[in-house]
Amino acid sequence: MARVRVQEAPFDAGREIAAMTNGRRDVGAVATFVGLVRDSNDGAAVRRMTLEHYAGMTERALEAICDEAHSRWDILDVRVVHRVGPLEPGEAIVLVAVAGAHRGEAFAACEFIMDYLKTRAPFWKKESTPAGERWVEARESDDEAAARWAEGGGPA
Amino acid sequence: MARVRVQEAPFDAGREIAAMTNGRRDVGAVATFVGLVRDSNDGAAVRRMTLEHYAGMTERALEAICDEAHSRWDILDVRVVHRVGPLEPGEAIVLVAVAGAHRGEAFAACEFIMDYLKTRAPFWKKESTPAGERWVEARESDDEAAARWAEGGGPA
Amino acid sequence: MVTVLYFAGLRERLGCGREQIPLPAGTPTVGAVLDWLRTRDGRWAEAFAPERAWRVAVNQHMADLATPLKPGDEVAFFPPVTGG
Amino acid sequence: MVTVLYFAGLRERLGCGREQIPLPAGTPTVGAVLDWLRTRDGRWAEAFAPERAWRVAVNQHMADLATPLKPGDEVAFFPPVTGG
Repeated sequence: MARVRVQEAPFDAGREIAAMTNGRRDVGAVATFVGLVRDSNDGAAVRRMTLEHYAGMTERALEAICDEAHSRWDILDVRVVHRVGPLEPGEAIVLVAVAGAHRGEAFAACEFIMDYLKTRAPFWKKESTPAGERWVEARESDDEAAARWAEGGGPA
Repeated sequence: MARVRVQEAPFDAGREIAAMTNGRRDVGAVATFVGLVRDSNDGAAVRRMTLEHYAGMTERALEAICDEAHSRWDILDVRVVHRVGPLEPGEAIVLVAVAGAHRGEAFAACEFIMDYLKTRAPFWKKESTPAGERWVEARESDDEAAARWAEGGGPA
Repeated sequence: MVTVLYFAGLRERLGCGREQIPLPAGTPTVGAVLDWLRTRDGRWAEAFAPERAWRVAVNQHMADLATPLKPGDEVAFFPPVTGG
Repeated sequence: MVTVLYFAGLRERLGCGREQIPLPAGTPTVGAVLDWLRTRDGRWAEAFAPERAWRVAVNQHMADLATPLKPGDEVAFFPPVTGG
Protein backbone atom coordinates (compact mmCIF):
# COMPACT_ATOMS: atom_id res chain seq x y z
CA MET A 1 0.00 0.00 0.00
CA ALA A 2 1.17 3.52 -0.76
CA ARG A 3 2.70 5.59 2.03
CA VAL A 4 0.15 8.39 1.44
CA ARG A 5 -3.49 7.78 0.52
CA VAL A 6 -6.51 10.05 0.15
CA GLN A 7 -9.75 8.06 0.02
CA GLU A 8 -13.47 8.05 0.78
CA ALA A 9 -13.39 4.56 2.30
CA PRO A 10 -12.81 3.93 6.01
CA PHE A 11 -9.44 2.59 7.16
CA ASP A 12 -8.38 0.13 9.87
CA ALA A 13 -5.60 1.41 12.14
CA GLY A 14 -4.55 -2.13 13.09
CA ARG A 15 -4.10 -3.07 9.45
CA GLU A 16 -2.09 0.04 8.67
CA ILE A 17 0.25 -0.68 11.58
CA ALA A 18 0.55 -4.33 10.52
CA ALA A 19 1.33 -3.32 6.93
CA MET A 20 4.29 -1.27 8.21
CA THR A 21 5.63 -3.87 10.63
CA ASN A 22 4.84 -7.30 9.12
CA GLY A 23 8.03 -9.06 8.09
CA ARG A 24 10.23 -6.48 9.81
CA ARG A 25 12.29 -7.16 12.91
CA ASP A 26 13.91 -3.75 13.31
CA VAL A 27 10.79 -1.80 14.37
CA GLY A 28 10.63 -1.26 18.13
CA ALA A 29 8.02 1.50 18.23
CA VAL A 30 4.94 2.58 16.28
CA ALA A 31 3.26 5.85 17.22
CA THR A 32 -0.17 6.32 15.67
CA PHE A 33 -2.68 9.14 15.59
CA VAL A 34 -6.31 8.83 14.55
CA GLY A 35 -8.48 11.93 14.22
CA LEU A 36 -12.27 11.57 14.39
CA VAL A 37 -15.34 13.72 13.71
CA ARG A 38 -16.76 15.11 16.96
CA ASP A 39 -20.45 15.89 17.39
CA SER A 40 -19.75 19.45 18.51
CA ASN A 41 -17.37 22.21 17.48
CA ASP A 42 -17.13 25.86 18.48
CA GLY A 43 -20.30 25.56 20.54
CA ALA A 44 -22.52 24.09 17.82
CA ALA A 45 -23.81 20.55 17.30
CA VAL A 46 -22.25 18.89 14.26
CA ARG A 47 -24.53 16.51 12.36
CA ARG A 48 -22.23 15.77 9.46
CA MET A 49 -18.92 16.90 8.06
CA THR A 50 -17.82 17.01 4.43
CA LEU A 51 -14.16 17.07 3.47
CA GLU A 52 -13.02 18.70 0.24
CA HIS A 53 -9.45 18.59 -1.01
CA TYR A 54 -7.22 19.70 -3.88
CA ALA A 55 -6.57 16.38 -5.63
CA GLY A 56 -2.97 16.15 -6.78
CA MET A 57 -1.61 18.85 -4.53
CA THR A 58 -2.88 16.99 -1.46
CA GLU A 59 -0.77 13.91 -2.20
CA ARG A 60 2.28 16.07 -3.03
CA ALA A 61 1.92 18.04 0.20
CA LEU A 62 1.54 14.88 2.31
CA GLU A 63 4.53 13.21 0.60
CA ALA A 64 6.62 16.33 1.26
CA ILE A 65 5.62 16.28 4.95
CA CYS A 66 6.60 12.58 5.21
CA ASP A 67 9.96 13.31 3.54
CA GLU A 68 10.53 16.16 5.98
CA ALA A 69 9.80 13.82 8.93
CA HIS A 70 12.33 11.29 7.58
CA SER A 71 14.95 14.02 7.24
CA ARG A 72 14.42 15.23 10.82
CA TRP A 73 14.17 11.93 12.72
CA ASP A 74 15.73 8.50 12.43
CA ILE A 75 12.49 6.69 11.61
CA LEU A 76 11.82 3.59 9.48
CA ASP A 77 8.42 4.08 7.82
CA VAL A 78 5.39 6.36 7.72
CA ARG A 79 1.73 5.97 6.71
CA VAL A 80 -0.75 8.80 6.17
CA VAL A 81 -4.38 8.05 5.24
CA HIS A 82 -6.85 10.95 4.95
CA ARG A 83 -10.52 10.54 4.12
CA VAL A 84 -12.58 12.91 1.98
CA GLY A 85 -16.32 13.22 1.29
CA PRO A 86 -19.17 13.09 3.80
CA LEU A 87 -18.43 11.79 7.32
CA GLU A 88 -20.62 11.28 10.40
CA PRO A 89 -19.66 12.12 14.00
CA GLY A 90 -17.68 9.20 15.41
CA GLU A 91 -16.07 8.35 12.08
CA ALA A 92 -12.29 8.49 11.64
CA ILE A 93 -10.92 11.23 9.36
CA VAL A 94 -7.17 10.78 9.38
CA LEU A 95 -4.50 8.30 10.37
CA VAL A 96 -0.79 9.01 10.80
CA ALA A 97 1.46 6.11 11.81
CA VAL A 98 5.24 6.26 12.27
CA ALA A 99 7.51 3.23 12.77
CA GLY A 100 10.95 3.61 14.30
CA ALA A 101 13.52 1.74 16.33
CA HIS A 102 12.77 3.81 19.46
CA ARG A 103 9.69 5.50 20.87
CA GLY A 104 10.91 9.09 21.29
CA GLU A 105 11.50 9.60 17.59
CA ALA A 106 8.32 7.79 16.55
CA PHE A 107 6.20 10.00 18.85
CA ALA A 108 7.90 13.23 17.76
CA ALA A 109 7.63 12.46 14.04
CA CYS A 110 3.96 11.44 14.37
CA GLU A 111 3.06 14.66 16.17
CA PHE A 112 5.10 16.71 13.68
CA ILE A 113 3.30 15.14 10.69
CA MET A 114 -0.11 15.87 12.24
CA ASP A 115 0.83 19.48 13.02
CA TYR A 116 2.13 20.06 9.48
CA LEU A 117 -0.80 18.24 7.86
CA LYS A 118 -3.21 20.53 9.75
CA THR A 119 -1.57 23.67 8.34
CA ARG A 120 -0.07 22.61 4.98
CA ALA A 121 -2.22 19.93 3.32
CA PRO A 122 -5.09 21.33 1.19
CA PHE A 123 -8.15 19.89 2.92
CA TRP A 124 -11.21 21.89 3.96
CA LYS A 125 -13.99 20.86 6.32
CA LYS A 126 -17.61 21.90 6.01
CA GLU A 127 -19.87 21.24 8.98
CA SER A 128 -23.60 20.67 8.92
CA THR A 129 -25.13 22.19 12.08
CA PRO A 130 -28.74 22.90 13.16
CA ALA A 131 -28.17 26.49 11.93
CA GLY A 132 -27.06 25.31 8.48
CA GLU A 133 -23.77 24.53 6.78
CA ARG A 134 -20.54 26.35 7.54
CA TRP A 135 -16.91 26.06 6.51
CA VAL A 136 -14.65 25.37 9.47
CA GLU A 137 -12.32 28.28 10.23
CA ALA A 138 -8.58 27.66 10.48
CA ARG A 139 -7.35 27.76 14.09
CA GLU A 140 -4.53 29.86 15.44
CA SER A 141 -3.71 27.01 17.84
CA ASP A 142 -2.90 24.81 14.81
CA ASP A 143 -0.52 27.44 13.44
CA GLU A 144 1.13 27.63 16.85
CA ALA A 145 1.44 23.85 17.03
CA ALA A 146 3.14 23.77 13.63
CA ALA A 147 5.41 26.70 14.53
CA ARG A 148 6.90 24.67 17.43
CA TRP A 149 8.88 22.65 14.86
CA ALA A 150 10.33 25.65 13.02
CA GLU A 151 13.72 25.53 14.70
CA GLY A 152 14.29 21.99 13.43
CA GLY A 153 13.86 20.60 16.91
CA GLY A 154 10.45 20.75 18.48
CA PRO A 155 9.22 19.83 21.94
CA ALA A 156 10.71 16.32 22.04
CA MET B 1 -12.87 -4.90 27.92
CA ALA B 2 -10.91 -3.77 30.96
CA ARG B 3 -8.87 -0.57 30.73
CA VAL B 4 -5.70 -2.45 31.75
CA ARG B 5 -4.89 -6.01 30.65
CA VAL B 6 -1.84 -8.25 31.06
CA GLN B 7 -2.01 -11.25 28.73
CA GLU B 8 -0.02 -13.80 26.74
CA ALA B 9 -2.24 -13.47 23.67
CA PRO B 10 -1.55 -10.98 20.85
CA PHE B 11 -3.70 -7.85 20.56
CA ASP B 12 -5.10 -5.88 17.63
CA ALA B 13 -4.47 -2.14 17.82
CA GLY B 14 -7.39 -1.36 15.52
CA ARG B 15 -9.78 -3.28 17.76
CA GLU B 16 -8.50 -1.56 20.90
CA ILE B 17 -9.02 1.85 19.30
CA ALA B 18 -12.48 0.84 18.09
CA ALA B 19 -13.43 -0.42 21.57
CA MET B 20 -12.64 3.04 22.97
CA THR B 21 -14.39 5.04 20.26
CA ASN B 22 -17.36 2.95 19.08
CA GLY B 23 -20.63 4.59 20.07
CA ARG B 24 -18.90 7.79 21.16
CA ARG B 25 -19.15 11.09 19.35
CA ASP B 26 -17.01 13.23 21.64
CA VAL B 27 -13.63 11.69 20.79
CA GLY B 28 -11.66 13.82 18.33
CA ALA B 29 -8.22 12.27 18.81
CA VAL B 30 -6.72 8.88 19.63
CA ALA B 31 -2.97 8.65 20.18
CA THR B 32 -1.63 5.10 20.22
CA PHE B 33 1.73 3.54 20.92
CA VAL B 34 2.73 -0.03 20.07
CA GLY B 35 6.07 -1.41 21.25
CA LEU B 36 7.58 -4.41 19.44
CA VAL B 37 10.43 -6.88 19.96
CA ARG B 38 13.48 -5.91 17.86
CA ASP B 39 15.95 -8.49 16.56
CA SER B 40 18.90 -6.66 18.08
CA ASN B 41 19.64 -4.86 21.34
CA ASP B 42 22.84 -3.45 22.82
CA GLY B 43 24.85 -4.87 19.93
CA ALA B 44 23.63 -8.47 20.18
CA ALA B 45 21.18 -10.42 18.01
CA VAL B 46 17.93 -11.19 19.84
CA ARG B 47 16.32 -14.54 18.96
CA ARG B 48 13.55 -14.48 21.51
CA MET B 49 12.38 -12.44 24.47
CA THR B 50 10.55 -13.61 27.56
CA LEU B 51 8.57 -11.23 29.71
CA GLU B 52 8.08 -11.89 33.42
CA HIS B 53 5.87 -9.78 35.65
CA TYR B 54 4.61 -9.44 39.22
CA ALA B 55 0.98 -10.50 38.83
CA GLY B 56 -1.29 -8.33 40.91
CA MET B 57 1.13 -5.48 41.39
CA THR B 58 1.41 -5.05 37.60
CA GLU B 59 -2.29 -4.33 37.20
CA ARG B 60 -2.28 -1.99 40.23
CA ALA B 61 0.73 -0.08 38.88
CA LEU B 62 -0.81 0.28 35.41
CA GLU B 63 -4.17 1.39 36.85
CA ALA B 64 -2.37 3.99 38.98
CA ILE B 65 -0.51 5.30 35.91
CA CYS B 66 -3.80 5.58 33.98
CA ASP B 67 -5.41 7.43 36.91
CA GLU B 68 -2.43 9.80 37.01
CA ALA B 69 -2.82 10.50 33.27
CA HIS B 70 -6.53 11.30 33.79
CA SER B 71 -5.65 13.69 36.61
CA ARG B 72 -3.04 15.52 34.54
CA TRP B 73 -4.83 15.83 31.17
CA ASP B 74 -8.39 16.34 30.02
CA ILE B 75 -8.69 12.94 28.30
CA LEU B 76 -11.68 10.65 27.80
CA ASP B 77 -10.41 7.06 27.93
CA VAL B 78 -7.24 4.98 28.12
CA ARG B 79 -6.27 1.40 27.20
CA VAL B 80 -3.10 -0.40 28.24
CA VAL B 81 -2.41 -3.96 27.07
CA HIS B 82 0.92 -5.59 27.98
CA ARG B 83 1.93 -9.08 26.91
CA VAL B 84 3.93 -11.54 29.02
CA GLY B 85 5.60 -14.87 28.23
CA PRO B 86 7.79 -15.74 25.23
CA LEU B 87 7.79 -13.35 22.24
CA GLU B 88 9.59 -13.42 18.88
CA PRO B 89 11.23 -10.45 17.15
CA GLY B 90 8.55 -8.56 15.22
CA GLU B 91 5.83 -9.34 17.77
CA ALA B 92 4.05 -6.54 19.62
CA ILE B 93 4.73 -6.28 23.38
CA VAL B 94 2.67 -3.35 24.57
CA LEU B 95 -0.15 -1.06 23.48
CA VAL B 96 -1.11 2.27 25.02
CA ALA B 97 -4.04 4.15 23.50
CA VAL B 98 -5.49 7.45 24.74
CA ALA B 99 -8.73 9.03 23.52
CA GLY B 100 -9.39 12.72 23.99
CA ALA B 101 -11.26 15.61 22.47
CA HIS B 102 -8.05 17.17 21.11
CA ARG B 103 -4.73 15.82 19.87
CA GLY B 104 -2.25 17.66 22.09
CA GLU B 105 -3.57 16.10 25.29
CA ALA B 106 -3.97 12.64 23.75
CA PHE B 107 -0.35 12.65 22.53
CA ALA B 108 1.05 13.94 25.83
CA ALA B 109 -0.91 11.47 27.97
CA CYS B 110 0.07 8.54 25.71
CA GLU B 111 3.77 9.42 25.91
CA PHE B 112 3.50 9.97 29.67
CA ILE B 113 1.89 6.55 30.23
CA MET B 114 4.64 4.82 28.20
CA ASP B 115 7.40 6.66 30.09
CA TYR B 116 5.88 5.76 33.46
CA LEU B 117 5.12 2.18 32.43
CA LYS B 118 8.80 1.73 31.45
CA THR B 119 10.01 2.77 34.90
CA ARG B 120 7.16 1.87 37.30
CA ALA B 121 5.34 -1.26 36.11
CA PRO B 122 6.93 -4.53 37.35
CA PHE B 123 7.86 -6.24 34.06
CA TRP B 124 11.26 -7.74 33.28
CA LYS B 125 12.63 -8.80 29.91
CA LYS B 126 14.99 -11.70 29.33
CA GLU B 127 16.66 -11.91 25.93
CA SER B 128 17.87 -15.03 24.20
CA THR B 129 21.03 -14.16 22.20
CA PRO B 130 23.67 -16.32 20.42
CA ALA B 131 25.79 -15.94 23.59
CA GLY B 132 23.00 -17.21 25.82
CA GLU B 133 20.20 -15.71 27.88
CA ARG B 134 20.47 -12.38 29.65
CA TRP B 135 18.20 -10.10 31.63
CA VAL B 136 17.78 -6.72 29.98
CA GLU B 137 19.33 -3.91 32.01
CA ALA B 138 17.24 -0.88 32.91
CA ARG B 139 18.18 2.18 30.86
CA GLU B 140 19.08 5.58 32.21
CA SER B 141 17.36 7.11 29.17
CA ASP B 142 14.07 5.62 30.40
CA ASP B 143 14.54 7.20 33.83
CA GLU B 144 15.27 10.53 32.14
CA ALA B 145 12.17 10.21 29.94
CA ALA B 146 10.01 9.59 33.01
CA ALA B 147 11.67 12.44 34.93
CA ARG B 148 10.50 14.94 32.28
CA TRP B 149 6.99 14.70 33.72
CA ALA B 150 8.00 15.32 37.33
CA GLU B 151 7.02 18.99 37.36
CA GLY B 152 3.46 18.08 36.43
CA GLY B 153 3.91 19.47 32.94
CA GLY B 154 6.21 17.70 30.56
CA PRO B 155 7.35 18.53 27.05
CA ALA B 156 3.93 19.17 25.55
CA MET C 1 -3.50 31.34 -20.70
CA VAL C 2 -3.31 30.00 -17.16
CA THR C 3 -5.77 27.69 -15.36
CA VAL C 4 -7.20 29.17 -12.17
CA LEU C 5 -8.79 26.93 -9.51
CA TYR C 6 -10.86 27.92 -6.46
CA PHE C 7 -11.61 25.69 -3.49
CA ALA C 8 -13.99 25.40 -0.54
CA GLY C 9 -15.58 28.66 0.67
CA LEU C 10 -13.83 30.67 -2.03
CA ARG C 11 -15.26 28.43 -4.76
CA GLU C 12 -18.75 28.81 -3.30
CA ARG C 13 -18.47 32.60 -2.87
CA LEU C 14 -17.30 33.04 -6.47
CA GLY C 15 -19.64 30.42 -7.94
CA CYS C 16 -16.67 29.09 -9.90
CA GLY C 17 -14.30 26.16 -9.41
CA ARG C 18 -12.10 26.36 -12.48
CA GLU C 19 -11.50 28.79 -15.34
CA GLN C 20 -8.95 29.80 -17.96
CA ILE C 21 -7.73 33.39 -17.95
CA PRO C 22 -5.17 35.22 -20.09
CA LEU C 23 -1.63 35.44 -18.77
CA PRO C 24 -1.21 39.08 -17.63
CA ALA C 25 0.99 41.27 -19.85
CA GLY C 26 4.34 42.64 -18.61
CA THR C 27 5.88 40.55 -15.80
CA PRO C 28 3.27 37.87 -15.13
CA THR C 29 3.00 36.99 -11.44
CA VAL C 30 0.34 35.73 -9.03
CA GLY C 31 -0.10 39.36 -7.93
CA ALA C 32 -0.82 40.45 -11.52
CA VAL C 33 -3.43 37.69 -11.90
CA LEU C 34 -5.05 38.82 -8.67
CA ASP C 35 -5.11 42.47 -9.76
CA TRP C 36 -6.85 41.39 -12.97
CA LEU C 37 -9.39 39.22 -11.09
CA ARG C 38 -10.25 42.06 -8.70
CA THR C 39 -11.28 44.33 -11.59
CA ARG C 40 -13.97 41.88 -12.74
CA ASP C 41 -16.91 42.57 -10.48
CA GLY C 42 -17.86 43.03 -6.84
CA ARG C 43 -17.76 39.35 -5.95
CA TRP C 44 -14.10 38.99 -6.92
CA ALA C 45 -13.02 42.24 -5.26
CA GLU C 46 -14.89 41.18 -2.12
CA ALA C 47 -13.52 37.62 -2.09
CA PHE C 48 -9.95 38.91 -2.28
CA ALA C 49 -10.40 41.97 -0.07
CA PRO C 50 -7.40 42.74 2.16
CA GLU C 51 -9.10 41.53 5.36
CA ARG C 52 -9.80 38.09 3.91
CA ALA C 53 -7.35 35.26 4.54
CA TRP C 54 -6.54 33.14 1.51
CA ARG C 55 -3.67 31.05 0.20
CA VAL C 56 -2.32 30.45 -3.29
CA ALA C 57 -0.52 27.54 -4.93
CA VAL C 58 1.16 27.45 -8.34
CA ASN C 59 1.45 24.06 -10.00
CA GLN C 60 0.42 22.47 -6.67
CA HIS C 61 3.14 24.10 -4.57
CA MET C 62 2.48 26.87 -2.05
CA ALA C 63 3.23 30.25 -3.63
CA ASP C 64 2.86 33.98 -2.95
CA LEU C 65 2.10 37.24 -4.78
CA ALA C 66 5.62 37.43 -6.25
CA THR C 67 5.59 33.91 -7.73
CA PRO C 68 6.18 34.21 -11.53
CA LEU C 69 3.81 32.54 -13.98
CA LYS C 70 4.20 31.09 -17.48
CA PRO C 71 1.62 29.90 -20.01
CA GLY C 72 -0.14 26.70 -18.93
CA ASP C 73 0.50 27.14 -15.20
CA GLU C 74 -2.14 26.02 -12.67
CA VAL C 75 -2.90 28.73 -10.10
CA ALA C 76 -5.11 27.72 -7.14
CA PHE C 77 -6.69 30.08 -4.60
CA PHE C 78 -8.17 28.70 -1.39
CA PRO C 79 -8.92 29.49 2.27
CA PRO C 80 -6.48 28.46 5.04
CA VAL C 81 -6.62 24.68 5.27
CA THR C 82 -8.64 22.82 7.92
CA GLY C 83 -7.95 19.10 7.41
CA GLY C 84 -6.77 16.48 9.84
CA MET D 1 5.62 -13.99 59.48
CA VAL D 2 5.83 -12.05 56.22
CA THR D 3 5.82 -13.40 52.66
CA VAL D 4 8.91 -12.47 50.63
CA LEU D 5 8.89 -12.63 46.81
CA TYR D 6 11.83 -12.37 44.41
CA PHE D 7 11.56 -11.66 40.67
CA ALA D 8 13.57 -11.93 37.46
CA GLY D 9 17.37 -11.93 37.83
CA LEU D 10 17.12 -11.70 41.61
CA ARG D 11 14.93 -14.83 41.76
CA GLU D 12 17.40 -16.71 39.57
CA ARG D 13 20.45 -15.57 41.55
CA LEU D 14 18.87 -16.61 44.85
CA GLY D 15 17.26 -19.78 43.50
CA CYS D 16 14.08 -18.78 45.30
CA GLY D 17 10.84 -17.11 44.17
CA ARG D 18 8.80 -17.07 47.37
CA GLU D 19 9.34 -17.78 51.04
CA GLN D 20 7.94 -17.07 54.51
CA ILE D 21 10.26 -15.43 57.02
CA PRO D 22 9.69 -14.29 60.62
CA LEU D 23 8.78 -10.65 61.15
CA PRO D 24 11.93 -9.01 62.60
CA ALA D 25 11.80 -8.13 66.30
CA GLY D 26 11.88 -4.52 67.49
CA THR D 27 10.60 -2.04 64.85
CA PRO D 28 9.91 -4.22 61.82
CA THR D 29 10.76 -2.48 58.54
CA VAL D 30 11.92 -3.46 55.05
CA GLY D 31 15.45 -2.54 56.18
CA ALA D 32 15.24 -4.95 59.11
CA VAL D 33 14.10 -7.77 56.80
CA LEU D 34 16.99 -7.02 54.50
CA ASP D 35 19.51 -7.05 57.40
CA TRP D 36 18.18 -10.46 58.40
CA LEU D 37 18.36 -11.83 54.81
CA ARG D 38 21.94 -10.63 54.40
CA THR D 39 23.07 -12.69 57.40
CA ARG D 40 21.92 -15.96 55.79
CA ASP D 41 24.71 -16.91 53.42
CA GLY D 42 26.94 -15.48 50.67
CA ARG D 43 24.29 -15.55 47.95
CA TRP D 44 21.97 -13.24 49.87
CA ALA D 45 24.70 -10.86 50.97
CA GLU D 46 25.95 -10.75 47.37
CA ALA D 47 22.50 -10.26 45.82
CA PHE D 48 21.80 -7.28 48.10
CA ALA D 49 25.34 -5.83 48.07
CA PRO D 50 25.46 -2.02 48.11
CA GLU D 51 26.52 -1.77 44.44
CA ARG D 52 23.51 -3.78 43.21
CA ALA D 53 20.41 -1.94 42.06
CA TRP D 54 17.14 -3.41 43.33
CA ARG D 55 13.65 -2.24 44.18
CA VAL D 56 11.20 -3.26 46.86
CA ALA D 57 7.40 -3.27 47.07
CA VAL D 58 5.23 -3.88 50.13
CA ASN D 59 1.73 -5.21 49.49
CA GLN D 60 2.25 -4.42 45.79
CA HIS D 61 3.12 -0.74 46.28
CA MET D 62 6.62 0.65 45.77
CA ALA D 63 8.36 0.97 49.15
CA ASP D 64 11.77 1.71 50.67
CA LEU D 65 14.00 0.65 53.57
CA ALA D 66 11.97 2.65 56.08
CA THR D 67 8.59 1.16 55.12
CA PRO D 68 7.08 -0.49 58.25
CA LEU D 69 5.87 -4.10 58.14
CA LYS D 70 3.16 -6.02 59.99
CA PRO D 71 2.39 -9.74 60.14
CA GLY D 72 1.07 -11.11 56.83
CA ASP D 73 2.58 -8.40 54.64
CA GLU D 74 3.89 -9.27 51.16
CA VAL D 75 7.42 -7.91 50.56
CA ALA D 76 8.79 -8.18 47.01
CA PHE D 77 12.38 -7.57 45.91
CA PHE D 78 13.21 -7.18 42.22
CA PRO D 79 15.62 -5.54 39.75
CA PRO D 80 14.78 -2.18 38.13
CA VAL D 81 11.90 -2.83 35.73
CA THR D 82 12.37 -3.25 31.96
CA GLY D 83 8.89 -3.65 30.45
CA GLY D 84 7.22 -1.77 27.64
